[in-house]
Amino acid sequence: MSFDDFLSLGPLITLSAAAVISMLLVAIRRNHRITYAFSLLAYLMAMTAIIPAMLFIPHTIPPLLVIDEFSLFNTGLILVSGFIILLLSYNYFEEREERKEEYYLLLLLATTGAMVLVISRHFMSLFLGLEILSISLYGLIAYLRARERSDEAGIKYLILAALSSAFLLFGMALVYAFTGHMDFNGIGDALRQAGHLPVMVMAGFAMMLIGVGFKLGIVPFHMWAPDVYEGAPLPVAAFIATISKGGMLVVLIRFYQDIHGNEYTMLWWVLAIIAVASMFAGNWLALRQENIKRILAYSSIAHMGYILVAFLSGVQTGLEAISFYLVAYFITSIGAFGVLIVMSSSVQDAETVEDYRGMFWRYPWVAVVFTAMLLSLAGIPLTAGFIGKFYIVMAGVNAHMWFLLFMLVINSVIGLYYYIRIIAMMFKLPDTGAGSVIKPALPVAGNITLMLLTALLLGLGIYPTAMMQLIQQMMKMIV
Amino acid sequence: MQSAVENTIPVWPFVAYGGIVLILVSLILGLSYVLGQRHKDRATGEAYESGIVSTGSARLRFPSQFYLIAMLFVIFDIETVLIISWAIAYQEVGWAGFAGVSVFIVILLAVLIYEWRNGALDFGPDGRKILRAYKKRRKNGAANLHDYTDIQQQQAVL
Amino acid sequence: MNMHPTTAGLLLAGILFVLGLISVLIRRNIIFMLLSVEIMLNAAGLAFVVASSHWGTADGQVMFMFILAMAAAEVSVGLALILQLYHQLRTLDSDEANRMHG
Amino acid sequence: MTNPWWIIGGVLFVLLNTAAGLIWLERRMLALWQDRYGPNRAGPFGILIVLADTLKLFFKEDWIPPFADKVVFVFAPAVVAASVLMSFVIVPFAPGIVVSDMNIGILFFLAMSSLGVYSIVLGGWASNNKYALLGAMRGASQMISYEVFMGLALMGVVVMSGSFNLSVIVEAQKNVWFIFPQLIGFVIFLIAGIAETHRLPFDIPEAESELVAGFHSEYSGMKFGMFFIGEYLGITLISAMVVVLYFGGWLGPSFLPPVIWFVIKTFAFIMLFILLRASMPRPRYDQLMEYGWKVLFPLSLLNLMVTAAIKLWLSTH
Amino acid sequence: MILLILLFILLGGALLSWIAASRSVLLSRWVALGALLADLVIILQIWIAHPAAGTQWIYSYRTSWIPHFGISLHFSMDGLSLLMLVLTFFLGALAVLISWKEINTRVGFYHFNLLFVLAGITGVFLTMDLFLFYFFWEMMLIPMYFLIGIWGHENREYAANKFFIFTQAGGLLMLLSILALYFIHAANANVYTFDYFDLLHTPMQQSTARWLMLGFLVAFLVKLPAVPFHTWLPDAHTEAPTAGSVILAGLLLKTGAYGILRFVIPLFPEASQYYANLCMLLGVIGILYGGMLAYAQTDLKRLIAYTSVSHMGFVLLGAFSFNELAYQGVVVQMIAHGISTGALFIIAGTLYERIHTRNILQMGGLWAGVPMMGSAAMIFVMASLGLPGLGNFVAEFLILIGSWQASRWLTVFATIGLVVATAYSLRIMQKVFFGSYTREEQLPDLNKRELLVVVSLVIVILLLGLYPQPVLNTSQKTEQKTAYVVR
Repeated sequence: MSFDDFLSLGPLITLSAAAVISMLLVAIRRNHRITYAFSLLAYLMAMTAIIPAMLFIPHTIPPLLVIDEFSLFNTGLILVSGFIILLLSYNYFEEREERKEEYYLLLLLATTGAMVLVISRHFMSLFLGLEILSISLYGLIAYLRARERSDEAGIKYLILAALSSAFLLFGMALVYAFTGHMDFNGIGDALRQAGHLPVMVMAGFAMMLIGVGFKLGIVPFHMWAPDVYEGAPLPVAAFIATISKGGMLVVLIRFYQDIHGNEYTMLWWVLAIIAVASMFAGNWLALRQENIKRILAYSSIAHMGYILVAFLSGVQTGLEAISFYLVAYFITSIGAFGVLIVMSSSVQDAETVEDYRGMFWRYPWVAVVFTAMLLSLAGIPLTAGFIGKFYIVMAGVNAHMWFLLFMLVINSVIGLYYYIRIIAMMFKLPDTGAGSVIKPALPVAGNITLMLLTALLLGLGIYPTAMMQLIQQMMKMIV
Repeated sequence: MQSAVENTIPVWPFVAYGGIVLILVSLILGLSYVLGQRHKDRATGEAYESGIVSTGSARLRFPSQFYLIAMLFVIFDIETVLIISWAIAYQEVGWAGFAGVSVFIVILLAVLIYEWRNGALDFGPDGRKILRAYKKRRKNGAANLHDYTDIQQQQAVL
Repeated sequence: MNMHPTTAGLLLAGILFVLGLISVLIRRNIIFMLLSVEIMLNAAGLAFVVASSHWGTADGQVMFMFILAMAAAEVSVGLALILQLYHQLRTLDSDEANRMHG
Repeated sequence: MTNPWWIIGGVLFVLLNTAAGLIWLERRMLALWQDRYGPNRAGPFGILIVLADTLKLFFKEDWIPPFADKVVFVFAPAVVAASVLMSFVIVPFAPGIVVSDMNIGILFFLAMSSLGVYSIVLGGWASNNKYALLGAMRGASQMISYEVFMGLALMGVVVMSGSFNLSVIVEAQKNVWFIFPQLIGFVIFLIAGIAETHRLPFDIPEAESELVAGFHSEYSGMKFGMFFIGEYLGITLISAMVVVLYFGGWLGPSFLPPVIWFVIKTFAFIMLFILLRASMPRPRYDQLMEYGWKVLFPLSLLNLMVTAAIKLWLSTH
Repeated sequence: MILLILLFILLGGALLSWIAASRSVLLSRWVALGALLADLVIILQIWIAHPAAGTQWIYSYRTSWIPHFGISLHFSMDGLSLLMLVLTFFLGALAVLISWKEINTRVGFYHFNLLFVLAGITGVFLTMDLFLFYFFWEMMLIPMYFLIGIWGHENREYAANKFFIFTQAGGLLMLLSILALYFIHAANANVYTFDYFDLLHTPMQQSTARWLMLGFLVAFLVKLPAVPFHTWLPDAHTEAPTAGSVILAGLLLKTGAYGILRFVIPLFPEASQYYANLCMLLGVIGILYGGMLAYAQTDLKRLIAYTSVSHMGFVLLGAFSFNELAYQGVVVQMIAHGISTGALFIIAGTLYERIHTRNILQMGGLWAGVPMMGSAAMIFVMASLGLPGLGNFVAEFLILIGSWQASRWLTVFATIGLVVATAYSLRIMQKVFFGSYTREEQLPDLNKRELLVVVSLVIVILLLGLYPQPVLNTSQKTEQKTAYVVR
């Protein structure tokens, strides 16, 4: 391992070292504040470590890892998101759990896993990253032991994640058995030589798709999402919705690119069907939910469907659209969960729609932030979500996928309904006294974070050019 | 396929040995079944608990300590597996491999320290904890010395 | 039965995998579900080893080690969660443990 | 090359007789060290007591508790005897005198010794007896814990010799026995070996005074005999392994044939085991576990790293 | 630049009035009113300076926004935009005035939303970049949604949701069409741009053009609303607060008509002709169906809402007649309808403030108590039924003449609509103001503020009816051009 390798892997090494050190820190002295501060520091340092890593791109560490602009961009995205989630976590856990320090340790580990995912170009690193991420998530999801739903959510996630890992692995084994390669390029070349998709590789891809699909929470592997979102602590739910899915998506893109996936129509059709099903199932099921966590879960299923549409376009605009959409979606999701976190009292999560009745009249700023986030999820102008959705539709039109786009439009309209419902609830006049009983904590750090997120959201919605240029530049490298 | 097992030593002695061992064991058990006497008495079918009539189910619930040990084993034994694969090839991978394993082992040791400090490695009754609990009960006035020994015995057995 | 060893190995792995899958689907005890998943994971591992021997590379074997490690970690966390669940519900029936709906 | 059938037969014959003979030997030696007679009625020095015991066990009632899990109950003792016997497959008694000289010898040994834990857990669980279950749990945790250290300690030897093959390991000790460079490894292995065979003083799973024979409380007749034989075979195995790994196996001055050297060394260690029984008090369960995890585990890791570092340094200079 | 200022005055006023509300509610109202009056003054000055719109584009402003996509901030104003803006600011100012007493909760936020909607509408009328157009199109929805959803009547949420989802669905289809146009143009000219003028003469296959045109058309028909897409309108109008109804009927519906004139026909002339008969048929159906439904209503606001459907049917009919006369009629109809229907909603609102019901069966004989209100209502009802001398007459007359050249049968049926209009209009007067007075209490007549609002409306509608020439002059160029495109 050369010096270049070290610098290139700087963010990853920093964060994983921080996980070990924070573990020792907990062993030496159990103090919430110290661990929290240390984790913040770790994220900041990892973010700084991206700068020297930029000197060497594109840099490949054979055979497992590749650090190019795409992966660095996503590394940065993951780190920033993790940082924001961390900022939102402190107050949430302060009152809730007697042993809160391990949360940060697990969060660091999970982030590390996602970072491994985005730089991997080999089944082995993919698998390692995925499992680091998953196993930390099991702990994170069930972290609030006292809460009755948390262990159920944890076990559900665990069994299903393990099941999907098994599928993923078996699929990988089949692909490996046929091609003799585990690195993406090697597989791509081998398939190219074969000239078509043999049955075994097809089966392998199908099984891998189950594993990947589970992590992304797309139909028909989405069943875990609402339960897990509901049972998990709010910051963890935010993590699952964003970083966990984002990491997997990035590796999926890389894989698809490297094996020239768009040359195989069969794959395209399968993914297209999944995309449509995800959009419909997500939006349709969200309509009847009363729990905002579940609504967000279903909405994230639908959003993955939207992203798949861009993914399927197979044009460069599509990849740009995904990147932009991911950024917008990360900001929005974390923001939405951030509102939930801020609005939760020290003992109870503010999770039912009813909890938000008349919120605008009591906590106008938070309500405005939440409105902005929901509108961004719905893709209404002035928000980043609008530009993101626009980008996706653009990619779709570019690729002439009229049917998929039509589905997307229909679903956007269905989706509107449940976002609007929450907004309407917030703006209801508080005529009945028997509304919410939750006394929100409204921590200062959380509020500031939310403000920043909103500013970012509107900024991207009004002036997206800088971000687009960055993404476009980055995509020149990968395609 | 470049395995050494296939072309150097024959497998059949191993199989034969295993077969004979199995036959032997089953023979011994079978013989004793055939030869052993049978009788039926009043207390023949009862569990032996030092002469006291047993009460309650024998399926006891155990302290999570045992579970912890199992986990420690599972984790560290798997680590051992990884170390083993390095140990056989340490010559080939040289100092780089050594550095890698060192990092690995340092992480392992960090985990050990963490477990240690969190009391995962304290298997017996914790004297201080018992004392604290005892004092608390004394203060509440509900305790007497008998309770204290109870707790101690309970923990000492496991 | 004159089968190529690789095919036979993959077939065996496949059978194990399917057995595990069926077992996950029909079992109602969470511990058994976990066990079945482990069987599936090991089936995948076996497939890797078979593939590895077919190509004469060590990749598959390395992968198997990782699978082992991951399975171990998964079981440790899983059992801990199951203990926790049992503590709350006094049952390991997965239907009982399905309290969230929607 | 000797005919493998002779080796197989010879090994089994010798082992079974040794195990039986050890029962007598131990009782005599204990008596010696404790200033009493020991068995001295049947045959010269009471040596026929072995035969008498065996016959007795065969004719004892083959009792299976009605409340037990019957299949598992019968299965458990078979596991212990079979797994220990299988372990001897890889032990090189002399050049060429080995049932199967496989190149993963050490791994096979570790695998077989891990199997031993099943017999205890299954036996204790199937007995459906509180003492048995307690014993089984203790035994399981003790054995699996020491399994880890044992494996790690062995890695020192592997690093020294560069092979898992036991014959190669013995040959690698031509110049210097591994006891000298691997003293720490040896100590850890020995302690772990005793714990693995739950032999006194680490007989915590059966601890007569607390648990009334622990996991085999409910066992009688030949099924009990199997556990019994398993224990003595275990002693023999650990002694043989110690000799192979650290004391140069069959190596020795050429005035005696290699097999004889091997047997002499092994018996020396068997005597050590018996001496330990005679002289050491039993530690508490928690002491044993804490000692293992807090002392032996870091020590074994350290030993491995230092060994590897020195070997690497030597090979590059 | 002046165009940007128009927008910024509204946006700044929106923020300011929200902030001001924390000081004083009255200040907030004045800020909002001030912003609108300022805009009104500016736009009137522009009108005076360019009465006949000699050059086709009075003002134009263009700067790059998202160069990556070829999106620019491109605003242009021609006669049509100018007229629409005059109407916007005029009705906007009246809307602020009319909600002076009606809105007492969250006044700051109310005015913020009000001005924001107006900003969105202004943007829609000005922008010449299709992306930007979509942007503003969507932007005006949210505040409108709040206006209905927060300050509306009993069933406000249902109405607000329905409004929002209908318009959004249409909008998204339009987005698809916009993007398709964008890519087709890019494929032809190898330039990625959303600019209206660049896209104007994009050559494409007829079948493609028809699909794309439908995408636009649906969005505008929903807004207009034409008959199969009209169901959101009665709910939204009925439940909205008075000012909301005024803006909805007076302005939001006009964006649909404006979209058809500005985008659908110039961008897809052939496709428009292909669908012209269908659209005109929809227009006639709207005229008759809306009128008939209006007659059947008992809720006053709902009744007025259905008259809108009827009146907008004329717009649709005229827009697809493809001749200058009809277009002039359409423009006048847009303004006249904005004024007259807005006024009717205002009267309905003031009535509701007094007797707290919208059910016309519970009214009757109000003339005696509130003669001024009655006479005002009389004027606007007459306007609505198309009495000569009032704005609507001019409009409908022009449209019918124009459409006669295009399709005689449809024109005949549309004329029947005028009869229906007479029926429902008279029914309003009959049920509300005539008959016997059944109430105990004495009702107060219009106060000064309301009088100011009503009188200004009366003046405008009279002017429009008696001397529509300035309006016709101003928009003539645009109309000629649109008509020319199709020929």
